[in-house]
Amino acid sequence: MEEKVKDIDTDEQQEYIINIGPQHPSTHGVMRLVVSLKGETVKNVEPHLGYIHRGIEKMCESLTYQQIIHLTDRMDYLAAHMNNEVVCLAVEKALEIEIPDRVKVIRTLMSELTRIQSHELFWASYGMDLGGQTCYFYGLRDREMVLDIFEETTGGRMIVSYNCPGGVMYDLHPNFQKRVKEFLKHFRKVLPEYDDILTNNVIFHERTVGIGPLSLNEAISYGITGPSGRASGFSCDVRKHEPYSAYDRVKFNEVLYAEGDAFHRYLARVEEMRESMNIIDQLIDNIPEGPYAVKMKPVIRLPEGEYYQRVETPRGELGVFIISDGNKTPYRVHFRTPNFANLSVLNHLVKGFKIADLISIFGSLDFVIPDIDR
Amino acid sequence: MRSIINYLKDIFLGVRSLLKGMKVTSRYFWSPRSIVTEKYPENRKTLVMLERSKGEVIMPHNDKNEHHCTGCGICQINCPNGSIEVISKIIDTEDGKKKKIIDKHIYKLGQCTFCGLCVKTCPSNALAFSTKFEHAVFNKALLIKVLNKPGSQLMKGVEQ
Amino acid sequence: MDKIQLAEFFKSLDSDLEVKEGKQYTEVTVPPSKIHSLASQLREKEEALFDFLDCITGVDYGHDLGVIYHLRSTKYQHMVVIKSRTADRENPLFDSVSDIWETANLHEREAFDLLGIKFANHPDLRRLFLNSSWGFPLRKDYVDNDMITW
Amino acid sequence: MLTSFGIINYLSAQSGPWWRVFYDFTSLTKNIDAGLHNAMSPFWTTVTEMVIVGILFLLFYAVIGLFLVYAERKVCAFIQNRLGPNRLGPFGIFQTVADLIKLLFKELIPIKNADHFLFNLAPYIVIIVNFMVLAAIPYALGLHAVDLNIGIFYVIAVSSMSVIGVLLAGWSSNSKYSLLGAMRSGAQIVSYELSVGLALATVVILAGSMQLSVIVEGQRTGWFIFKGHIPAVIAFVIYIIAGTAETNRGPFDLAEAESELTAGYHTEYSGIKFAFFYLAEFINMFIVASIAATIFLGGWMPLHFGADNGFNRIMDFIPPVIWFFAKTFFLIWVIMLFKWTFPRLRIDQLLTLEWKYLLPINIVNLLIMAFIVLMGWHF
Repeated sequence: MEEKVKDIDTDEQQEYIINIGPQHPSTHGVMRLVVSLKGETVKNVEPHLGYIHRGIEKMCESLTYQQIIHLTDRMDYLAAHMNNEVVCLAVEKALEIEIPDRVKVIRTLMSELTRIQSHELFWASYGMDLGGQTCYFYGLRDREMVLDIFEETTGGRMIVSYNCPGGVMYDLHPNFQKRVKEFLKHFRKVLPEYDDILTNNVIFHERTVGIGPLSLNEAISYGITGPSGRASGFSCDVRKHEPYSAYDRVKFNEVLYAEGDAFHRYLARVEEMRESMNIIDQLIDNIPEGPYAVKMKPVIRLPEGEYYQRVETPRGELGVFIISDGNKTPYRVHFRTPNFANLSVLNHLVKGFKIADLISIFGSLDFVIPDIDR
Repeated sequence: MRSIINYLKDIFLGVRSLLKGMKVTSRYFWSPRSIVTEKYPENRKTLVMLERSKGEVIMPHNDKNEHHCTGCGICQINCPNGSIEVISKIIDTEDGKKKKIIDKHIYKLGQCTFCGLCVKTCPSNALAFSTKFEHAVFNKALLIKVLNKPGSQLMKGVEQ
Repeated sequence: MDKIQLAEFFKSLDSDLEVKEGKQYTEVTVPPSKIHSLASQLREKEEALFDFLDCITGVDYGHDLGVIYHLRSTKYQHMVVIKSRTADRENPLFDSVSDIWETANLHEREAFDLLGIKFANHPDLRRLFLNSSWGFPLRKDYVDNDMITW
Repeated sequence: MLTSFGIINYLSAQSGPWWRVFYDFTSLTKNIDAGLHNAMSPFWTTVTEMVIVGILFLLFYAVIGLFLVYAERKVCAFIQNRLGPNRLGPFGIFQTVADLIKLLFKELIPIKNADHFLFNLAPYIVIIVNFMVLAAIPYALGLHAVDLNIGIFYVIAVSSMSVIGVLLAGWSSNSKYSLLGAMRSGAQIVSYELSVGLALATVVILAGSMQLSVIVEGQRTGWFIFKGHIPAVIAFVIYIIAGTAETNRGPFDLAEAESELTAGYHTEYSGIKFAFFYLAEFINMFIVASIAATIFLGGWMPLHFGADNGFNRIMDFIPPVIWFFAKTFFLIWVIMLFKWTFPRLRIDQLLTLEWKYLLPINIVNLLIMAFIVLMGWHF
């Protein structure tokens, strides 16, 4: 790598360079940020990636479409279900299969549960990044309930591998509805506590309000999607603009703010948890009867062509671009992962802020490092 | 004057928000019932795993040491990362025909990603997930398992 | 704009453009030399306003190397796919669009890292994931000598 | 053996049952002193007494340190819906002992480019400062190592020296994280020293003395937090906040800030040297809480209202030592609650809080208190 080696002694600016990462408590994974400081003020941040690059796109080229699914789990492991779903939707669209209603509703329910658990982990780890360690345990305590729901139906807690082209792997567990309702009841009770501990806390306000502001035009130019983009007023919810699964039959609000600072990126996620609960409320009692999967051929061959499919993950827009040459394995698979695009804005956001704000901004963008490295 | 009122208001609102947070944490402190820790090794006897939990792939055998596996190798084809290796052998059946049966169904647990494709695609339902999750061993070789028990046979009536 | 209007719009921009109706989106093929001018026009023109770059995909077609841009308008919610390819495998050079869409910066670095596609005028074109001695793994002729087999 | 002289004399001279000693240590210590004087020359008596007191404080330091580490882990666990240490001994009470043994056996990793003398010196400075403050605190009636007539002044002066240890640690480690942490800590402790001093000065005005024993005695008819009306309460709150900041704890743990600077000034320390810093943090917390208890909550003085009455006599039944430690541990619990509830402040916000909020309020508060004392409006 052609590193720009900066000699501290000869540099006129006398930059103080510290490495945050590869192992660091607040990078949430294996990522290295080379930070140039002046005093405590950040002058430049340069992310160094690739510590956990696994070459998923290359591996996909030698696997069948059913087998790709289990790899996508490992990209954004907090949104494993959506990662599965995007490939399935692309394949189903390419084959022009009509998916049963039951599958659509199951996928939507699972997606929203995934969104809630992902945002809960965000809430937990963001609190911990800012020094409120207790948040982490409260967040994980409630997240466990969602993971139990996942485990009961899919057999996996985080890496669910629940989708398959044409439907889902297994039918919903008989306890599913009961458990989800229990969880929603519990979560509605504890969400105000979350607000008491963090959202309304004056120290939290000091640490986040006005930190790392992002304007609408910048958000669009940098390709910031998801709650981070919507905090800047960028209406980018794929569920609204290009409804997939059962999102066209539920009512929900797209959470939009204009300020675009760390606090509103946080707030957008907390509000999205409430919206997700509303969506689940609308669907949980009317899961249509029917088959949980379409009977597919054992070997799926996509017609020659190019397919692009987007879904909304908790961190933004996830796109999959499949080029098929008619074989049973894809010719080229490219994932447009939300974190990868969101990362590009980091340097722009943190310039001129303190090193403590770097942690705050980095946390508010909610990165999952394997999603960047793929 | 207004600035002084704002200054005092800031202090009041700030302190109130802090006290609200402390109310939540101190309430949890005084309510031992809210503890969610599982005392894992102690509760092994009473621990109930969820039935679909993916612990490892097994091949269920009945009392007569019979299984469903015909040795077709579909699980091997479907496995994304080569954790399954099916070794079959040809034997002569009683009526003099050559027949392919399973010799060893090798399952590499250390490589398995628990995608569930082998269990789902098996045409004779020979494979299943068990909920056993304590797989830690000191030797990597122990993670390579042979799923069909020694001396086991194909269950009568399972289509070849 | 719907697909037909889009096709007409592209014809009006440059009559040489090869506009095709894809299965999902309008697909436009341009030579590498024209990418930057076309991109800046698409970004600026009020009636199209492709202000959001979804992703940049580098593709190895076996003999050619290509770049595929997925563009979207946040105002009109229409999408277009811009394709470009070059036969030069040794020194494939495309114009960088990172001055038009900031997000292209990382996407182009990724394409450079994994496929060896170079982008002219890119502010900081370095390997992103791998070190400089590594080959370009997403090329079809890539041979991994250090592959670990179980 | 020589000490037993005093105890025997004392016990034989005592009229009441043996446990009366927990209510008044004065005659016990006097008797020991007299016994030693009988046995040896005044010089050796002083030396022996210093050794005895030193050993007692070392033991006290270790026990309190270990207990506080355990208590913090349990408190934070209960706050976070966890069980906390529960493996070693009943309720895991031996966990910290095991931790200590582990830390004792761990390798002291030498840092190649560190300034070795200062690097090794830093933990001791922190520890010594701790001991110097502990000496001045009255634990019970007569249980008091030195009763200086400028007690509060001494406590403030000595406790602010611990910043030297932290700065040395950060500087000599030759690590970027450590240096940032140490510089933060320096700015923080120097600023908050002011608030601590002024908050204590508020009570000094009320008590009319700096001597800690006199201050405690002055609370016989009621604790200063009740006697001094609202100004005393404000001073108490400010003292707790500033004290928490001075111990580098709670929402003010910028010097460590594990999500930013991994471990701050003690990033490069290992083994028992790290344990010194770790223990010193907890002892600092004990010191802050015990001074707050002494100054505002009456120290070892039981809860009294007004002159002699039935309620006061019931309260007197609880020995002063228990009163002292109960108050101290309650305040420690509050400080722990701070730490496990609040997010961390940023360095500039930390200084803003001090210079724009705590200090002005404190000065106004001091004036009001002086006025109240002048007019004789306090109880």
